Amino acid sequence: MPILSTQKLVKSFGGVHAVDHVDLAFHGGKITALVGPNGSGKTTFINTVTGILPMDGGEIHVGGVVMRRMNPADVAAYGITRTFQNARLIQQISVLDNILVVLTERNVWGALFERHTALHLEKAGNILKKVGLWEKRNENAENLSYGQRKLLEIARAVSMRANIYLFDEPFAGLFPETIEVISDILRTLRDKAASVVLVEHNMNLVRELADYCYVLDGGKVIAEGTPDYVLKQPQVIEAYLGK
Amino acid sequence: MDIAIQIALNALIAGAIYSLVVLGFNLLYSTSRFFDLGYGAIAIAGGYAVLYFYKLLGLELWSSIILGIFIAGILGFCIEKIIYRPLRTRKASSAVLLIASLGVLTVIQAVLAILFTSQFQTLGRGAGESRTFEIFGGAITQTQSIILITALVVMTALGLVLKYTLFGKAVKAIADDEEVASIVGINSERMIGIVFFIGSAIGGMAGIATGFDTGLQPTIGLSLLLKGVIAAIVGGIGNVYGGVLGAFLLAIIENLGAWQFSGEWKDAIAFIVLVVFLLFRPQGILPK
Amino acid sequence: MEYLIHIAVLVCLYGILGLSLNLVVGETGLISVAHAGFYGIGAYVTALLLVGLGMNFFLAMALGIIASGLVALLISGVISRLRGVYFLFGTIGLNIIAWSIFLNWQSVTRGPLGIPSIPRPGIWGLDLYQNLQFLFLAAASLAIVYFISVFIKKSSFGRVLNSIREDEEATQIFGYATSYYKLAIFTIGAMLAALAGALFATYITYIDPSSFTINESIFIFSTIVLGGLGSSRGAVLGPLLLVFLFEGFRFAGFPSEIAAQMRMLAYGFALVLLMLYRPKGIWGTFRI
Amino acid sequence: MERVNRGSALMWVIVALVVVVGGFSILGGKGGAPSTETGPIKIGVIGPLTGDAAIYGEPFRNTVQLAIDEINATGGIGGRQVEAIYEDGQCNGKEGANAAQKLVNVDKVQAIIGGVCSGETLTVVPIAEKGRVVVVSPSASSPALTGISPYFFRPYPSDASQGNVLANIAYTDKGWKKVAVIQEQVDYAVGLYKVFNQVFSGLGGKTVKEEFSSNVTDFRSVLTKLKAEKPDALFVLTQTAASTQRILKQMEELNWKPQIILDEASAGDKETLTTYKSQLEGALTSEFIPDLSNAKLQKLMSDYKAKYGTELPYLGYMAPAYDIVYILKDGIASVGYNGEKLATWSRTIKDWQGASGSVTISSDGDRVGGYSSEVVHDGKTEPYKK
Repeated sequence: MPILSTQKLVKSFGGVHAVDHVDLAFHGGKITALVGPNGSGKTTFINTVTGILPMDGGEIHVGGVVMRRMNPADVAAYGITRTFQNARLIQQISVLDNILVVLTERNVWGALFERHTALHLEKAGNILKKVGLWEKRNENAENLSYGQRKLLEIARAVSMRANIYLFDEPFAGLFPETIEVISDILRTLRDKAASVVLVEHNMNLVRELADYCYVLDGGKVIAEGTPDYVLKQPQVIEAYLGK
Repeated sequence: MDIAIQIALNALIAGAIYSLVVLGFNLLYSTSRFFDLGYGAIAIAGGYAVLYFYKLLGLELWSSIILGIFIAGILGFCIEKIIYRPLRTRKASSAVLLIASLGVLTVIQAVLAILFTSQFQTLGRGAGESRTFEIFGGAITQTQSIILITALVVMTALGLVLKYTLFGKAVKAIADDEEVASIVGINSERMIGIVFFIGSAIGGMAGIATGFDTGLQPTIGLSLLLKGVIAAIVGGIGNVYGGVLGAFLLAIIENLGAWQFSGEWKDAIAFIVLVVFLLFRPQGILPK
Repeated sequence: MEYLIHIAVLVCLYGILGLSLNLVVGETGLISVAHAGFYGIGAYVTALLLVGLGMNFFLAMALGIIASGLVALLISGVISRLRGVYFLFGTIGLNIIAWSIFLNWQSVTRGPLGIPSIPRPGIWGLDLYQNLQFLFLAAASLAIVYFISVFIKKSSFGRVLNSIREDEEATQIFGYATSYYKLAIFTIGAMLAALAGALFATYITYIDPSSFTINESIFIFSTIVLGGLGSSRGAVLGPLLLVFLFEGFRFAGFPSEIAAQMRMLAYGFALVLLMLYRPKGIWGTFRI
Repeated sequence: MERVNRGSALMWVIVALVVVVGGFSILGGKGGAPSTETGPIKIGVIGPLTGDAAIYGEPFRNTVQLAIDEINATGGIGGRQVEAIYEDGQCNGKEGANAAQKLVNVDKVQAIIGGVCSGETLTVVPIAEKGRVVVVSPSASSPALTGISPYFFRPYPSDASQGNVLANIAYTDKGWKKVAVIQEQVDYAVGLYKVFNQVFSGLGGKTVKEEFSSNVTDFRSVLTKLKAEKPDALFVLTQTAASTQRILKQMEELNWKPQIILDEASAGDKETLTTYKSQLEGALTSEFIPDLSNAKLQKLMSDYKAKYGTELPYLGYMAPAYDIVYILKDGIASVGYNGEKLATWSRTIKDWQGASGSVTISSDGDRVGGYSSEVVHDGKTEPYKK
């Protein structure tokens, strides 16, 4: 059974269906790629699933249960987390705080009387060392370079206790060595039985990483299967080249 | 039922002045995209300029008014150039601009108080100078009628200019997206300067109208501005006709409240209207 | 010496107000100018309980703080739905409505007559009728509020507030129900402001609505912008500087009519210059 | 979390400088303060030097200074010169308290003249009492000040007297049964309305009241509402003439010409009376009016005009202000410059002759005697005759 699945999910803007009755399923221990040309509805799909945009129809199931409350905070409580195409960091606090903020207590009262512990620091330290940002831990996040920002955002997402990770173009514009670090992280997540969703344009990376692949076009699923299979489908080739 | 008619007329007069305030405010907002609090003080500075030329120097009425409008415009233009433009170039957040404009408001009010004292002053030269018309048992003076007509003329003119002239199209382009506007060859800095001149000049008219109608005090700049902001939000921010609609609606609610309820809650009523709109219809009656 | 003590008490009061407002504005990014309203609720509730029921000072103060907190809790449920500049105008409305209530609910607040002869507290044989001893109380309160402020900043809660300040949506994605956090900090800020209000009422021994106007809120806001948003030390330093500046004008030899306006002029200019050249304020950690 | 930024050392220096400079300016102001035994006699003066009520504050300051200059020109008090320290109370409680704190604690005055309004006076008195400083107000008329402190007295009657006079004439002589009241939300007007309403209703009349806060400029709908009540007369009850002028102008624009009752604050303003001459013709008012034939008052009026170039306004307030300086002079001459002794001495003032007439202070600190009624005729007030 998939951890996350959608049934007839609809999101429209002014009458145009950006996500058009989409049925997708994401399994634990798998990396699932979402591909498609620009404007095919990939990011809108993620925004709808994470509650940033209110959905206009259909259902979302998590662990077999229908998600009822769709505030972003509630969605997070279902174990879903994500990154953004343009990394959204908390700019004017330190790199370390950017990680700590997802490790600590969610409850208002609890948070008020909690200070970060050695355990929190250790966890944050581990992930920062992994992405090579430990030296920068006391810098404000706004002072990081483009690649470092992407790394920090991914480190932050990974630090969440989630079982579904939605990565929106994590590799865009990065150097090969950075791509390697991030790929490693994704594989590690998969090996821990999490469900990893990857929006990506680079087909070589999709082939290398993804176990399964959905192709979206015009808000609809036009093909699904293993990356090698779907990328050979004529309608997929047409979607990328034909228009 | 002449009380209802008089209340309606009262609302019409107050609404006319709010309209002038909101027309200038919306024009500034649509290009500069921030709530310029200093605008309230610039408006009454226009009123004080007329006070100076007309009452203290004894200049002729209409030339004083034109000078007053011009001075308000220039003041707005200079403040934009000296303070807001460098901030915008630096991509300062709208909160920074807001606080800077709060400083502008405070400074201008203080300067006016130093120059003209903080006492209440009216622009009229004496009592009984203005003729009163009777309409269905209600009364309205000549001055008030002129203010009302001015507000409607300015609204129509602004609406037409924005719709049909090249200038209007440029303003609209900047309002939609300043960067795109610069790419298609609009000198947005210059346009914003011109918009600040025109918007502040309209504000100056509002200040002058206030001076002739109820009188001037340096501190009314803030209350004038707040009324303008409420009218703008109620009517739909950035929308020329919406703002005027909001202005009259606000005036009607205030005066109805004073009639049916009690006069001392007028300001509170105005802000309850604001909060209700912010919560339930933040885009206003006529969204842009 | 007594006069220095008087100024020191004022610095303590405004320090408490600055610290509490900084939690809302500087740490959470909610641009609120309703602080004088909560300050006033604390002052009025405390004063009424002291004068009307002869209650113990600390009990009266505690009830004043709770009352202010309850009002904040109820109201922030409504206005925390507003974002950015709309939140600002919502809080302006709040302050004006609170002020209208102080002024118009005359059966309770005595309206413009104010509440005279509020007793000063006396505890443990200390006669707080002496200003020096009152200063101890005020300074101790400031220290407690400073401690609370630092405690909140260093807690996980404080980190979440900072996160909300910069990207509320992202913070929600981390799994935080941000509206509860905003509710909580707005309420805490209001309660601490009420503490300052209780001290103010018993220190001056007289309150009337004129101490709790929107201009007072703007002044408090300015002090923390000067001191630096997001910094507890800045939130004490700003009030210190501005209170000294204000009192300094008393000695600078300006004619009195001008001196009051010079203060306004000075702090207006300070705001503009800060925004132009140092938007972080003196000690700020947060650049709005 | 709170990291020190690089500019902070610099900022510390600035803070230190400000504190030092501030401290110096304060100590500097203090350093010159002589003991109370020698040097000039420093008297504190609190009035509204800024704001709406500054129209009273300015002539008040001028009048006090005039009296002080006269005293100094004739050798001061016991050979010591008199010096006034003016502070701005803005007619508001908080500023009044600040001003009083400074006068009592920094300047160490033993006597304060002021405040002009009841609002500031109410906060000045407790601070002065604590510092054992005597407070004398020329014009604060709130009934709340009656008997407030042994350190307070006023050569001016309480409002209770004014409200009484107006209500009696309105009901009994004029036969008005229903009076509309437009009242500014300030302590003075509230206090006066209370007395007026009490007496007027006691006689069998009825009042309809609308209130407005001092920053209101648009009265049209409130006036429309009162007009619709068809009252026999309208009581314009404000603290400053500015508000009265606004109201009168808008009444004219609404074509409403009722019988008018004015409080003394507006009736004392010549500009209002002359500008709105036709509207105010026959208006009923009541002032605490000094006798114009009094030679001392005539001298004050001509001296004031000679010195400041304008007519002395608000005789009802300014004559007592002038007298206060001389009362204090007599007091200091007989018991020394000491707040406590002056306070005790003040209750012994009886039939003291000054520009405002014969002053007698009762045991609760109020002036004995009261208001007389007047009507407005041709832009001037004249005594009311039935």
